[in-house]
Amino acid sequence: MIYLPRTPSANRRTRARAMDSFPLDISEEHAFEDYNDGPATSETFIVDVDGYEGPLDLLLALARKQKVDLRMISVLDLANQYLQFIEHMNRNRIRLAANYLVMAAWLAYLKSRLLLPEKPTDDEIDADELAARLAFQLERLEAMRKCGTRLMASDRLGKDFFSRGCPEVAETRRHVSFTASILDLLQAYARVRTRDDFTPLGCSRNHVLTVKQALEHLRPLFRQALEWGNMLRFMPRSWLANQAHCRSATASTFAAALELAKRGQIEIRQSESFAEIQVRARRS
Amino acid sequence: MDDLYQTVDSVDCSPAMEEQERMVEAILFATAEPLTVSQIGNRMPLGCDPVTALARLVKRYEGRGVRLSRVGNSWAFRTAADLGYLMQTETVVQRRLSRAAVETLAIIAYHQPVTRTEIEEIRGVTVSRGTIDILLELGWIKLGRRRESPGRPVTFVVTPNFLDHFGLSSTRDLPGLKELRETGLLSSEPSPREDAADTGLAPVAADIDQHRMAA
Amino acid sequence: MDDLYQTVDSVDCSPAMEEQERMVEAILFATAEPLTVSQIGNRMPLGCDPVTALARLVKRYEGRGVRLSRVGNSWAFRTAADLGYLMQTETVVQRRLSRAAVETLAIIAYHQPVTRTEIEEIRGVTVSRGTIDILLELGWIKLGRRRESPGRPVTFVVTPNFLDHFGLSSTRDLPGLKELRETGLLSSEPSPREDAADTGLAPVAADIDQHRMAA
Repeated sequence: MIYLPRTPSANRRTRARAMDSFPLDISEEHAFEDYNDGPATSETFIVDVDGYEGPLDLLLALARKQKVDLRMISVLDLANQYLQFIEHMNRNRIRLAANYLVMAAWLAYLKSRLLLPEKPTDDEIDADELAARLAFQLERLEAMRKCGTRLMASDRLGKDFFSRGCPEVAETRRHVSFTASILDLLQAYARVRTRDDFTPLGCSRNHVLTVKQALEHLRPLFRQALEWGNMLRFMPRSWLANQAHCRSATASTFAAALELAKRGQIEIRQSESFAEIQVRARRS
Repeated sequence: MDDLYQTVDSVDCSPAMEEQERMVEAILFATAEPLTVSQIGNRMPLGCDPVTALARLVKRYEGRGVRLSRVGNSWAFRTAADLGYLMQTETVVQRRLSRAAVETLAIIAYHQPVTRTEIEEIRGVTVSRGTIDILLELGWIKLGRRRESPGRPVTFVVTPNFLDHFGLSSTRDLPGLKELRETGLLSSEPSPREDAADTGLAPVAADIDQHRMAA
Repeated sequence: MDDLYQTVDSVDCSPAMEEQERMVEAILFATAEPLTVSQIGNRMPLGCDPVTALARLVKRYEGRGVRLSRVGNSWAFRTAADLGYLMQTETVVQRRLSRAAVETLAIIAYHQPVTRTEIEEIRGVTVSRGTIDILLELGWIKLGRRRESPGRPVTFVVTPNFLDHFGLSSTRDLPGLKELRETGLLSSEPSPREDAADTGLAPVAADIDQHRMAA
């Protein structure tokens, strides 16, 4: 529905009494322009807001006015009425969309063909056939229009019949099924056993004091070292007997001391290269 | 009604038909959307026959306040249309469709699959994008197969949703479809006038002749 | 059933009870919430008797796939309790067994009966409870006899189900380490310590080899 813009003069009366017989619809904004010209005239400008939708629609409206079965329609009368209408609009300086004019031209042609009893040339279609085709188009449009109306008026979901108001949500149960193939199984076993085969690559840890172990050993001792003292004094006693153990312990203890210094728990000093490394607890 | 209570053969492990009917009833009662036969079947135990169960259920609900309706390939329980007046609280405000949209919908439903050009030919005006959009948005139409003609234009068809909304079991049940077909109004050309006298178009020609003479 | 089709007195303007039953049926079907008797009554035409209509409807749905049930003071259609399982849709998600689980399973298959500690020794990592649980749940392993050693630990063995799934007639058909190597499944270079004599697993492996030889 297109409502025309309102002008101050409500219930605007413009020209075109003939409009009474042409309930004018404004279907598309560009369909009829300049309708607002010369509002001074006193005649009613009737605007049927339901709107014609193109020339075929207008023709159908005109055909209905013949008040006969569409199959009994006089195409010639119809053409005349359409042309009259167009002329009327032109007289009132209402500009019509191009497709209305194209239809007018075609109907004028059809009219002349129908009226002139001359035989059509070979490449021309019989005028009666053209007329029949137009009648068919009108009838078909009318039929579709009726079908649409009938459809809309039929029983409809949510208006006349209803679906279940409280559907129960079907619960989706996810069922996880695990799969493994025999290949997976064999490869897994191979993998496990291969890992076994490679364990000897790891070096034996029997002769190594880990930094972690050294840290655990040193932490409580260092806390009590309030005065500077040789770091080596803090090494675990049991690791001193064996040469290899002693070397590992020295390295680990040094690394652990550095770590503790980094954490700000102790301080380290060495007066010169290869001199004794001294440590003490950090004073707060 | 005794036949409903038939028991299954001991060799047959599928549930009794009476039981299957109950299952279909429960499954369809629980959903608002129509379910296809295979969707129903998938939820039933193996060896069930949803088609038979459905047919029996349709019968059982005949004339009741709730009916079992077929919607295309699917099935759904719907309240009887004559009781619609009781459901004011449930009534969904229907969006008013423009005349163009209603006509376009009718053309798609009765002529499907139909191309945009064909719709325009029938209506005599171009179809605005918005019209198709609204119908698509409502879920009443969808794209069909492309037409195997130059340009391979897309076609439009109505959806199961459309059938559901308008309470149709299939597009064959569209009101007046048969008459339209018989009168040739669903073809793209007027019916051939071999003998003009016996077609509805004859009067047109006769009328024209009169004019011609008058002129 | 004839009494259902009673007609109303001409003086009585209320609908026939049969009709009222249909109304209640439709109303309760379409409503989103359970309704009280008075709510139902309010929706029906004047002069209706929702209590009787409800009672008849309850009876009608007795034993059906859906039931008319009382929810507090209200009424609603509900799926029959015995059909609740139909309201579940099952989706089966295939998931690959985790690496840990496959390895554990392989170890059990090759070394059964095997204790958890032994599995851990072979894998070099602890075996989580979840891994064992998944295998138990799949029915691929089960508890074997307790080992007659300190603490009498439980052992695990594979099940016929396992053999079935992997298409084996016996665990003895599983290829040995050497064969695995030969078939390229075990890509590592043969280790110089072929017999792994210093692991606690040697006896078990030897045991399997014996079995294999016996077979």
